[in-house]
Amino acid sequence: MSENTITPLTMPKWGLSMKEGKLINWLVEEGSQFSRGDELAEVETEKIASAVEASMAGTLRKIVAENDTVYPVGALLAVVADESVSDDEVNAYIEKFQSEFVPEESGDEDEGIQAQTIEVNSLNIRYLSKGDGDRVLLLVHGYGGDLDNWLFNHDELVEKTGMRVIALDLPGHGQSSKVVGDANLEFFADTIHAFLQALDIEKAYLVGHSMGGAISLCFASKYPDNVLGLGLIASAGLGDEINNEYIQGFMESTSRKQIKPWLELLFADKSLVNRQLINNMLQYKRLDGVSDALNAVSRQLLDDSGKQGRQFLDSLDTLACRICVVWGMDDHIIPASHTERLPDSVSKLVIESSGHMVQMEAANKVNQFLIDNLLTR
Amino acid sequence: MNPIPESTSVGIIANPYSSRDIRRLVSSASSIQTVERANIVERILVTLATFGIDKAIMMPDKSGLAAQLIRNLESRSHLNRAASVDLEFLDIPITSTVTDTLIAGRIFRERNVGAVIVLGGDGTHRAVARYIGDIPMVSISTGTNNAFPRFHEATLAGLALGIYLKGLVNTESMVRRNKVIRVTVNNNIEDLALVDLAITSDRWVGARAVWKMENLKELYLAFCEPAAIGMSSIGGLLDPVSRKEMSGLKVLMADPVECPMTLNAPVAPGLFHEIGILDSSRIEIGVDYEIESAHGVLALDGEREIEFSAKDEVIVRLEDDGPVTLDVEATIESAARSGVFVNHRTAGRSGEHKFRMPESLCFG
Amino acid sequence: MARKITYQQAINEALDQEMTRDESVIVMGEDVVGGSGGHGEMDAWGGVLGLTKGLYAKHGNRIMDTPITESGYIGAAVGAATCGMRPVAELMFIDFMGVCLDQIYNQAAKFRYMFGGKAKTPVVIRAMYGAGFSAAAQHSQALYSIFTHIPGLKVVLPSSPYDAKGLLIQAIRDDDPVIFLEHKVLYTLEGEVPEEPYTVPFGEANVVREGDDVTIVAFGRMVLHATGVADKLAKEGIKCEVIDPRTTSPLDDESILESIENTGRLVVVDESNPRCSMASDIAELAVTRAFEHLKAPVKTVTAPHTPVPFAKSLEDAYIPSPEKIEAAIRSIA
Amino acid sequence: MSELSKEKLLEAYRMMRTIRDFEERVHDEFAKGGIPGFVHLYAGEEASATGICMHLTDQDRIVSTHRGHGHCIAKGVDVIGMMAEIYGKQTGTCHGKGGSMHIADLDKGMLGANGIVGGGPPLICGVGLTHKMRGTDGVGIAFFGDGASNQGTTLESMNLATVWNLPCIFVVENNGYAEATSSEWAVSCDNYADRAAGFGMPGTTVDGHDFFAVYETAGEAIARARAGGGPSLVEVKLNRYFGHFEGDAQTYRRADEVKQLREEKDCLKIFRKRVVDANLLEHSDLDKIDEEVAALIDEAVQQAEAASPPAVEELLTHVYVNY
Repeated sequence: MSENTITPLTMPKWGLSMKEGKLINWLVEEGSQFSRGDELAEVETEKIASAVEASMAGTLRKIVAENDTVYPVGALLAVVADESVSDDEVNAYIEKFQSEFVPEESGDEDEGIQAQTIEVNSLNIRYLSKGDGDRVLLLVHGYGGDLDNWLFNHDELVEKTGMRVIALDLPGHGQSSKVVGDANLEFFADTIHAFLQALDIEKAYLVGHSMGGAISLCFASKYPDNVLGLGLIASAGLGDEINNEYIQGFMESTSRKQIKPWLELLFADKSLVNRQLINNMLQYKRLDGVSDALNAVSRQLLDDSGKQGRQFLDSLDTLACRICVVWGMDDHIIPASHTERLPDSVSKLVIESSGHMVQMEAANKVNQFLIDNLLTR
Repeated sequence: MNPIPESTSVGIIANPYSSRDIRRLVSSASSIQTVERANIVERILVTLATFGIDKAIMMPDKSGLAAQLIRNLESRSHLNRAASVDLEFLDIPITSTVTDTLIAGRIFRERNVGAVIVLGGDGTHRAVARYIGDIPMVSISTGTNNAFPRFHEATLAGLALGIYLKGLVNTESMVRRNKVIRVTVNNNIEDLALVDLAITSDRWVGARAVWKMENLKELYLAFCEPAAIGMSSIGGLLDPVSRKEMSGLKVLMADPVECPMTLNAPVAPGLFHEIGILDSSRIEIGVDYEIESAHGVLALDGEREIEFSAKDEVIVRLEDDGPVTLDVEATIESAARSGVFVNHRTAGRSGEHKFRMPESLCFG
Repeated sequence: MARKITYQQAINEALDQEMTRDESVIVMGEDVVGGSGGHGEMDAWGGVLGLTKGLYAKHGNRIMDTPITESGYIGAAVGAATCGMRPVAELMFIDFMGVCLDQIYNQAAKFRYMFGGKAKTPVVIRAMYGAGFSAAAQHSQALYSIFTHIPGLKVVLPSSPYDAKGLLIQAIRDDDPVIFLEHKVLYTLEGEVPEEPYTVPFGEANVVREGDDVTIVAFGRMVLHATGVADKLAKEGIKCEVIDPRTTSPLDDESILESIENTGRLVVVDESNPRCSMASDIAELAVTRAFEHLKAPVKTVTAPHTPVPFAKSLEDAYIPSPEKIEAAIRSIA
Repeated sequence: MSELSKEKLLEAYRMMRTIRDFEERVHDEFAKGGIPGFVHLYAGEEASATGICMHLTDQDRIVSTHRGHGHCIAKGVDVIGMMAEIYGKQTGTCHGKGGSMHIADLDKGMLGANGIVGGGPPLICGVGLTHKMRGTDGVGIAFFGDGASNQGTTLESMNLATVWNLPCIFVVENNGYAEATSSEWAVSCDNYADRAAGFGMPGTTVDGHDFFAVYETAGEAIARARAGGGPSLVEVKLNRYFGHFEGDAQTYRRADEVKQLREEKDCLKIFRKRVVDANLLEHSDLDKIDEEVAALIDEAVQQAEAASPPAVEELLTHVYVNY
């Protein structure tokens, strides 16, 4: 940033459906300096609460947005400018910004990139494809998740790698068909294979979270020619431990009260589990077919003793592609200790103060790690 | 038989239950509502009032007919003169069974009414006939099977009755004596039939009406007209016998496959049935015929009435001393030919009648 | 896939999907097909407002017109429900309950109890309610409190397209008799609704908006008014928590009490008349079970104790307005 | 009537006798103070429930009236449970939560006695609709009295049944009195079968003192409905022996009316005479049933008296399937 430049800090757009966000509170004071990556403010959306991180170092000259107030995407939250810029200039900038600012239309038209649906093996698969690079990265969510799990990763990965990044809803999840075949890893791997074929994609990087990691591993084993590399985030299939109570509890919960403690287990910072996140999860769980699908999948995921049923740890070396592994230190679902037995060929990162949903809680770090260790050569 | 009645009071027996039996369910037979029955009686009363007949005695009932009629008379007095007739309801216990009709018929005979108006079908006329003696019946057919009563609009029946009771014409053709079938069980005179006595293989009187033709075994017919409805149609189509002929018909029936001939007969409204005919023969007046079935039910004019078994001796006899009926058409025709209805107007005078009518025939 | 459809379309879709899923689901009501026995087209109306349009083409005689005899066909729906059918009977306007109430509150509501638990009566009675269309006193009432009073009935008041679909599917699958009330002003309201069938459970309030200062409990259409006011006041720093109970029976009293414990202030917004109403019911809840948490008197915003008037000026004054809601909040905030 | 075998005749007699003894006994026990609430007795009307319900199976459903004990028994509801229910005991058919006016047993096709005059007919349209939609040959029978015959619900239901062509039979048991008011006065057209014509269905009247007449007529109406012939109306003319409810001194009736009815019109006496005269059954066959039924009713009363009332926790159960 050159001197005398005034930069607006605006309400971010996290994901397609985000129209507005609520500024919960500022984490830095007016006039203070911050570094790149610092958390500046807490913002809550319909889907999740998260922090606005600084994309560069600077000085927070003037705070415009108030705590506990909802602002449309793109609205001015604060102004970042060097001390050399006068208050008058700052104020004039704010006035001009505000007079010209038009919130994004709330209509559906021209919303930019939309999620699409494609039929694969008689299943409707919803996916969101961004970027138009030749290289393709597929994001595979975990058990009970959906493509919104990549809210804080998707855009940035496109931006920083120039790749085409696709996130999908696995069968039984999100807004894809709630039919899960044999409900095992092979079923999901086969579906992904058919999905890529349907999109005419021969090879792709796979980044999988939790069960999505195990699915990615299974895919790599079964279709080695179609995989460029694996990013495994809090992945299943790398050890036998798993929080069986969580799986059962999540599966059986039907009300907000019941599900809340289970969802809180997913995060190091439990306050991230807001009412909207819970509601979204319940809405998903209340779709016809979801309960049966989740049941079937969990039966395949776990063995009779409540341990993980499938292991890929010993076969990692046989996979020709590059593999990197990320974990949250405070993961209460699959322990970070599973990183300890990884072969040296695998690059790994364990992030403090993050839980199972580490790609959301520490999005920047995860994104950067994936870029540095998997996606750029 | 004196064609000029001694009394000008009229008895009315309106069966409130006729045309309501099971044949509504099995063959869409017609049903005449209580309201319409009350209207029919009202139309007769209007006509009688026109003739100056001011006394009518009626069988009471507990099924709304009398109540409806009273409501009509009270509410419509501004419309017509029916209410000017003194309408008396017999003071008898109401059983809502055929007993009411039998008792009413007997009382009418005791009180020597000039005629009895009967609303009902064959079954009702049969019941009235049992105790009425020689008092003429005027029929209004409101039953299911109406082989015995001829169909007349009530107003015209009243008109004929008025002519008859007032002696406006004097001709014997107005009234007719009918044949009758009498049945005795173990030498006791049990009952009579005006049209048909049927013997069925049923065990029970049950719902009374005869509609299961496969159970029909024997028929004894006082008369059988080809254009009749009911069981007499079997005889009517096979070997017609008129009301006036001095004989009847006996028909033996069985399963059509066992019979030398069959015919399709309108045995009830809306119900044709293939009938197997074993044999048929004329029966003579005054001769005892022993029935052939060992047990079953005797159905009189379409209604199962008497259960009998092998130990019972059932004798059927056709007789010519049945009830008397008023011939409505002949009476009105005779009166018309006599000029009863015509007013001759001459200049300067209000009018001169050949017969002085008590009232104008402008009803109402 | 979720997409935006109207409240009305959401109801149609719920009926369609449930009729497809379960053969025992049947729909009956006055002109719900429209055209039976006439010389024109069948499905001429699809209900007076076209809500059930198109169901006849897909489901044939499983959607049926009835004579205008509410006792007869509501009773038939109740009777069929005891035989294992899942009838959805449309009682066009809830105001018409007067001509068939016996079949609802003495028959459907009581069978299970009277018969010692032996009966199931999974009938849904749909009806529209509410003022705002100048439909006057006999076509505008908000009579949900009357049904809420009756043990054995469940009473549902969806305030959004999402809830309308999910609650109706739940109502159809529910084994108890359900009175499902649709605010006629909401029929054109659009919202995101998943294409797939889903349920919204009964007895779970929707916290439409969170806030720590004032709890607003609002019913049906009033949820929209309350949310609008809450948004406005939020800019001034008054943080309202807006609770939509979604079902008045069962009632999610826990969510309401939790919120009152947090805010200490309660405003109830109820479009119906004030006496023996949901407003008085929720106020009673606060006073008897959260009195020690109350920091201010409970406020209710309701229609007056009058019939619904016809003239627009009067009807506008009758319906609880955002202004009245705002004033009530400000008076205790 | 040849289809009425000896077994069927015995069954009919047992059914009628059971109803009679049950009602006479309830009458006595109520007078002694053993039975709470309102009780309306069916004695005198037995041939109607019996003659009709003998044509039915468990899939066929009936709705009944205040005066429902006879219909319950004829439809196969357990007599021991019924008596316990009338006593308000846990072992009752409805666990003591319904009582005399609400005895129901859906497994037996008994959709409930009904405390609301005219409450039943709309429900039977739903029963008929279910049978029709499922393509079964089941039927629904609505029993109602001359009182309910004037209710809008009844008239609406007859209209609906015709419009939808439902397998429903509307049975009006006309005992001459709606509570204390004569049906002659209160029913504008007391020959109730007449009203059927206005609804486009056949209407027929049958003597309710004669089991055979009822059985035969009901058989045709039910067969018609099973075959898709639609609804019909059967008016059964009969008499009740006891008052509208127990405690009704029946001062609105002629002093000797009931006495005379018991002597001349009693359906059990008429039945006995018929079958014995026809040499189909012996007096001894029927006497044996009389003894067995008497013992059954004794047993029912003893068990009912001995049974426990429902526990207080039962107050809150069975309001909903789930809530």
